[in-house]
Amino acid sequence: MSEAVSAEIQTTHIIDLARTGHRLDGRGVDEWRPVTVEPGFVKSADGSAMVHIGNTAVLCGVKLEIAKPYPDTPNAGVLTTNAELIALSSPTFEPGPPQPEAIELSRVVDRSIRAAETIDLTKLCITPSEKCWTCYVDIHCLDHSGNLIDAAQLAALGALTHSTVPAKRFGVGDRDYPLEVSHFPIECTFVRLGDKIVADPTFEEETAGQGRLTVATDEAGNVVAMQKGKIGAFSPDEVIETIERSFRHGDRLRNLVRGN
Amino acid sequence: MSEAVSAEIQTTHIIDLARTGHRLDGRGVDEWRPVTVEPGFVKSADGSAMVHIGNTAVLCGVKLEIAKPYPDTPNAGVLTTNAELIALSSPTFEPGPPQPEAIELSRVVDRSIRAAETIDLTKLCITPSEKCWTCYVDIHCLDHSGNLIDAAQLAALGALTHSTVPAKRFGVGDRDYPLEVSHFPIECTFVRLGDKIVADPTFEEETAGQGRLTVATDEAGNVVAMQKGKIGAFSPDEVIETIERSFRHGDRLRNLVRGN
Amino acid sequence: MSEAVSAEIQTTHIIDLARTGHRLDGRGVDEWRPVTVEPGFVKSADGSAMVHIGNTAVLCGVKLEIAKPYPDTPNAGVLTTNAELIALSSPTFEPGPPQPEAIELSRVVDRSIRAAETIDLTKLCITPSEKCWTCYVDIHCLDHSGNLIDAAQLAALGALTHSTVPAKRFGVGDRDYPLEVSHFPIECTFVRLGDKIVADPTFEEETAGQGRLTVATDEAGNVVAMQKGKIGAFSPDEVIETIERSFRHGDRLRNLVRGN
Amino acid sequence: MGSVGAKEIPELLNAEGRRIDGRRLDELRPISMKVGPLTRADGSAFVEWGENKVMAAVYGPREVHPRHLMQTSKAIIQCRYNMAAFSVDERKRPGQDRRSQEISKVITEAFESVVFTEEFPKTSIDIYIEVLQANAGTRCAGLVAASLALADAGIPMADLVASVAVGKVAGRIALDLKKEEDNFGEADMPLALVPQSGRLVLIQMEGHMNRDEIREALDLGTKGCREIYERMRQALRTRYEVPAGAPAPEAMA
Amino acid sequence: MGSVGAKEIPELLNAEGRRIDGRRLDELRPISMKVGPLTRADGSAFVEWGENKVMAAVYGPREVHPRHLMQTSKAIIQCRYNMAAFSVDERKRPGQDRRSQEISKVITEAFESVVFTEEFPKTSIDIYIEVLQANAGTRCAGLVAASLALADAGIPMADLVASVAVGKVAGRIALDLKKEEDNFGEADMPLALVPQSGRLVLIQMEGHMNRDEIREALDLGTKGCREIYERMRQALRTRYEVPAGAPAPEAMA
Amino acid sequence: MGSVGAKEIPELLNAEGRRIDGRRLDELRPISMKVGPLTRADGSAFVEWGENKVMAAVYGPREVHPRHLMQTSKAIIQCRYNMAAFSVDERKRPGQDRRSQEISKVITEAFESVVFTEEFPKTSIDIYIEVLQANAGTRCAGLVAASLALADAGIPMADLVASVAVGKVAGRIALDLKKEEDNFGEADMPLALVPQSGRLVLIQMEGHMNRDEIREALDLGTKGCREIYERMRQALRTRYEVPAGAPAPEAMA
Repeated sequence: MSEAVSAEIQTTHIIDLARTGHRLDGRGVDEWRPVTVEPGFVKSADGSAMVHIGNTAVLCGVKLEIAKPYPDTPNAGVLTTNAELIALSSPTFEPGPPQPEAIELSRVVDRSIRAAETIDLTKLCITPSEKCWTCYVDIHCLDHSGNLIDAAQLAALGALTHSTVPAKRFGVGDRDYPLEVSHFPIECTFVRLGDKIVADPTFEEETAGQGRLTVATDEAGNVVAMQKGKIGAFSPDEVIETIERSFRHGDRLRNLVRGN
Repeated sequence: MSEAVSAEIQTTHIIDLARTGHRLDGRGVDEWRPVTVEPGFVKSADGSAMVHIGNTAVLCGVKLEIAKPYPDTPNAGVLTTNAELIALSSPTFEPGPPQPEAIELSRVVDRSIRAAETIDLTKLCITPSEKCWTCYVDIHCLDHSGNLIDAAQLAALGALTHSTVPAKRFGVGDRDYPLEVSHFPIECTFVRLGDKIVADPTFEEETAGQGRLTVATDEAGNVVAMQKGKIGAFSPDEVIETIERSFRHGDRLRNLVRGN
Repeated sequence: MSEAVSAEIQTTHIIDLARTGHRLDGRGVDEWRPVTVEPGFVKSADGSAMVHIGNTAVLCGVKLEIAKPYPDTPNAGVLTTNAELIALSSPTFEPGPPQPEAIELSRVVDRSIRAAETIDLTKLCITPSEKCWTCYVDIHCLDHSGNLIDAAQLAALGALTHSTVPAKRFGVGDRDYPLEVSHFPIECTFVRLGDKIVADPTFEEETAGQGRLTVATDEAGNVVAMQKGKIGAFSPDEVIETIERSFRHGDRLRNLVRGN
Repeated sequence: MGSVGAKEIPELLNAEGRRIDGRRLDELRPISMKVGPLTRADGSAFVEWGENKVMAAVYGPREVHPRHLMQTSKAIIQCRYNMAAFSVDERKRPGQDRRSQEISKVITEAFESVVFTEEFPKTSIDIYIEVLQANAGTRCAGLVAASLALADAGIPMADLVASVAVGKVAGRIALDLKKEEDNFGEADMPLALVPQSGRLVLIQMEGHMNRDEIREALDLGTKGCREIYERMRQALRTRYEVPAGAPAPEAMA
Repeated sequence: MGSVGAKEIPELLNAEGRRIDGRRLDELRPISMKVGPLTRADGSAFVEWGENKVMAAVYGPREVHPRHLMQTSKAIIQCRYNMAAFSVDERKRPGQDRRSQEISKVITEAFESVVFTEEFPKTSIDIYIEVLQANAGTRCAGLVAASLALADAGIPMADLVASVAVGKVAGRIALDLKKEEDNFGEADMPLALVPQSGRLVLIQMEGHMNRDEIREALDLGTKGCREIYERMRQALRTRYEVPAGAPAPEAMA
Repeated sequence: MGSVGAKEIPELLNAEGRRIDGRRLDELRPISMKVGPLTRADGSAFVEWGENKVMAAVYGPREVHPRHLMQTSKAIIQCRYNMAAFSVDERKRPGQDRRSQEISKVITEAFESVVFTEEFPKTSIDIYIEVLQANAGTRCAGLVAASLALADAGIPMADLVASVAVGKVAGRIALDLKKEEDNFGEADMPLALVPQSGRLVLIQMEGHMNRDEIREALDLGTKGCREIYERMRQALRTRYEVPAGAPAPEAMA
């Protein structure tokens, strides 16, 4: 049986299951796999977090360095998000320059953090027009077993939440101090399987999926970012329903990141 | 009938026609397709021109930005020409880094403008060794129906002729002012079809052509640039004859650009 | 007979020969091909040397330019080694970005020169934290008939040994003066052919080889760099023996470079 | 949104509820569409929308390049959204940046959701979108132009895709943001609708909107898409001089 | 070595012959190995060694990509050693630099010397090594992790490859240098050993050592590799819960 | 030409009509040609011309790489002109810049006009030109070296291609410009001639020349090419020790 044929059979099976409200791994339609957030995983970073969602594993490291502010934002620091879908994490990835999937991942994570004003960039300014902090958020996917976006976003937020500004090390302050995190956006991703929209999809469910929708919500009841991906479509009512589910999951995951 | 065979039949037909002084579209050997120059097509540019030669369409936009002069020319600004043979314009182009054809195009256009001293670069100096204007000439080919070089060069000259130096916008002057254009070189391209050398070749004629010759002439009776391209050869007498024809066409096209 | 089969037959033949202490070109196991070093080959360089080892030909050119010291070494200049395995030199090379083989070559040459402290980089500092010399060592392989590493390293050392610091030309001194070379590391490369380890391998011997070992020694009796390459293995005793042989060859080649 | 360090914020909504260019909150910018302006492409369209100028061309179904992307069961769609260097205030370096690559991806996926790709296995349908002049909403203008170019190329699809952005400006939900509204507003949400099914094939959003605002924005955006859709049908009619009201979308193939 | 311009050199060896972290000259840093932490890979291992954290994964034998690298008589091995941007003090730009490419090459050649590649013609065995946190000796840690991942993937090989660096610190030959020793020591020599044959499949060296020192370093390095080898076998036993002392390396396939 | 900001212009022509290096206006720089200096290439040549040093090598006809460039009816010619980093006053970054790519293109087309490519369908004839030391006229020196290398490789062609640049210096038409003449002269026109047919297969020009000057330049350049051609035939004779005057160009295959 060819790989394509077996994939198609699995897709049909997954969608059939979903019709009856079931999933391959026994979860309910709105149920997540176990989520863990392990801050401080990497000592060489100024902040880091290893996140597992089921088997999916994503490591994020934050590094702060001194740079010159951009001319059009002289009073602000810089936030840069980069995601690497390294070939180690999945048989489907190849070494080389970032592919569209990796670019979308980093941009969707970046968008939630930026739109929610997670970090007040003006606080990363040291001397206007002269010196500021550049905050690099590097996302390293280690095991791609589905729902990379949410794992990556959680890892990024986790790493930022536990980051230190190395002011003393760079000679611009008496002591290193914690990076101030103002808002805690949480991204939740869903895929359509037939007429059901399931949360936290596995790799197999993403492959079978007929449209993907990601919603980032903040702690104040705002939607701060959305991204529809993959082949497929959603009605406005489905979008609304998905947003409501994102608010619910968001609260729980936010507590996990903040260590509450 | 394979594509290669049909192309070969067309080539033979075009060359046979040329022997009797005829062309596929009914033009004479030295006759151009209709030429239009539409300046100011793009508002976001500091200067622009859309040029049509028959169905061939090329858009050029000029942008001026402030930079530092090169160390070896401290009293001069910088002129940079770039041509994109975007995949939108022809089934034969592919997305990706510029291919040799695009590089030759931009260099041949650039050479005519530079050699003719179209723009006096010393007038683009603001503060010697400190600040100057960089003038970007970006050529965007939209429909490649033959003779891109002449269309691109005309678009570049047209855009420069109608450009504004944004001195006020960049805070280095009280007002924006017109870019001064000192000379008006015009490039004319020909291809050999058997023993005939035809002006303003179509895409099909370029494919059938046995050598291409481009001659840039200025308003003072000088040849300022030449480029032979493609497989084929020209005798010195043919070069001389082609130059004479370029002077004639050049005068007419120059008036078109200058709006005379 | 396919190319692969004929290569395999040659490999077997070379290894069989080696067993009896013989080589295809009649040399002994520890014997080198004729070596010549021609300094000053390229006038446009600040130093250069053409090296032949048998048919293998490598040209190295040194250029010195003024730059800013790296922040972490404010009192030192910069040494940069680059090797191009240009497609001209071998049917097996292709145009394009440097391949692993070229990168290894340049790094192994660089390592010997850097580890031996051939050039005292602090003497390339002009004004601490402000101005220093960057010394570019560019290696251009012209004929790859085996043992490129040793030819390249010899060419690099030869070019450095006969280089001029263009202080007057760059306006940072009254006169140009010779670049000071403090140490003279020599790299010697061997390949395993069965139970024999032969010096100065030809291209065919490298292809047949079962492991390659390069040892750089200096004039004071130190090993300063080593690199094992290709498929194959060496026992510690073989490494020791190879080092001894490298010391012997090193002395002879060092005199050649220094013109003694 | 999040325009750190921006100096002067213009008044985006006046006392009469009019926007910076005099539009009402639910009003589109002027739009004109021309189908078939290019001769080398299999299909093409040029859209002027507010101060946007966008050209789209379609080639195919044709041989897949590079070969290894070929799919045996259907056509692949390759969309490349690109901005001309001179299309924006500050010159953009030629070539695909990360933003362009993301937009190319979501537009590709939008069209993969409507084109009958299984009719052309082992081929590629290549869509090129060139933004010649940009003023917010270029991805929507590009989607509209590409939709028309696909129809012009005779590519069979379930429906034309219509697109518009909706956002939040001075605390109010507004249709079809222009540049100042995009820069200084509170949220931007580009949408692409398949009008016959009422489903969205492109949704992106950035900024701050609460539940009610999102709901209102989805309503307004859907309505805007339907308005655009009518203009698109009109443009195709003009091109092919088909009697008004006639062509069922299925017949476009 | 050759750290031009370095300011303060720490005391690398104290009067009692103890190193900066209290180790003796012939002592390894603490090391832990976990086999099989990843689920998508065919084989994987995670190694923490001193302050290094290195993950390795193996995929294959599988189809060769790009195709033109395929060899008809054997499998090719493609190893990619990579450092995460945050793995070092000063952020490393993502992507392969020249150092990474050289290390990838020598590690590839080390494994090509032990894997029975002729058993899988026309395929590729892909090894990915990701350095997540670096503190000198990452290529050795990567080799060890990759060796375990190859065994975990069931790739047949002549033996496990063990690896450690040896160097010269404050005039003495020392095993398994940590960062300060690497930066301020006099020589560094990474080695990889095939324990059963006693041969080295990776040798690199930089610095200054005379004949006697080299000899001592090779002895100490070989001994260190054998110590690592025992830990590796233990880690594989733990993973597969095979009774201690059992598995001949040939049986690993 | 157009050397904006240049400081001191040297006297390019003295009262006696002698040029900066003592040459007359119609005089070539010293030139020497060596055929076959390289052993790995199928054909090679080394040309020293004034202060230029240029090496050329030819490989093929051989398999086409990358495959998709293969043509079923003829050989393709792939020429790569490259300057060594140290070949010019200011170090040139390694790799192909736009100038090198353009020169590679026009040289390729020059040779495609004379090589009997239809005799070797589905193959590639690869020409590599390396400029080791540059002093104006490198593309002409490269063409000459490549021509000799093609002959050395036994590639059948209609004729050897000869090449020289002609220009305008201090108001006069001059043959074979050297660097100062190129930098401070009024025009430069590299030409490549097929001597037997009297036709030009490469023409480029930049600067200012009126009708009469162009005519004079074409005459002088053609004459110069013929002089080079004789030297090329001599170099091939020396290589193959064929009696003088013998080899018809068709027999070169």
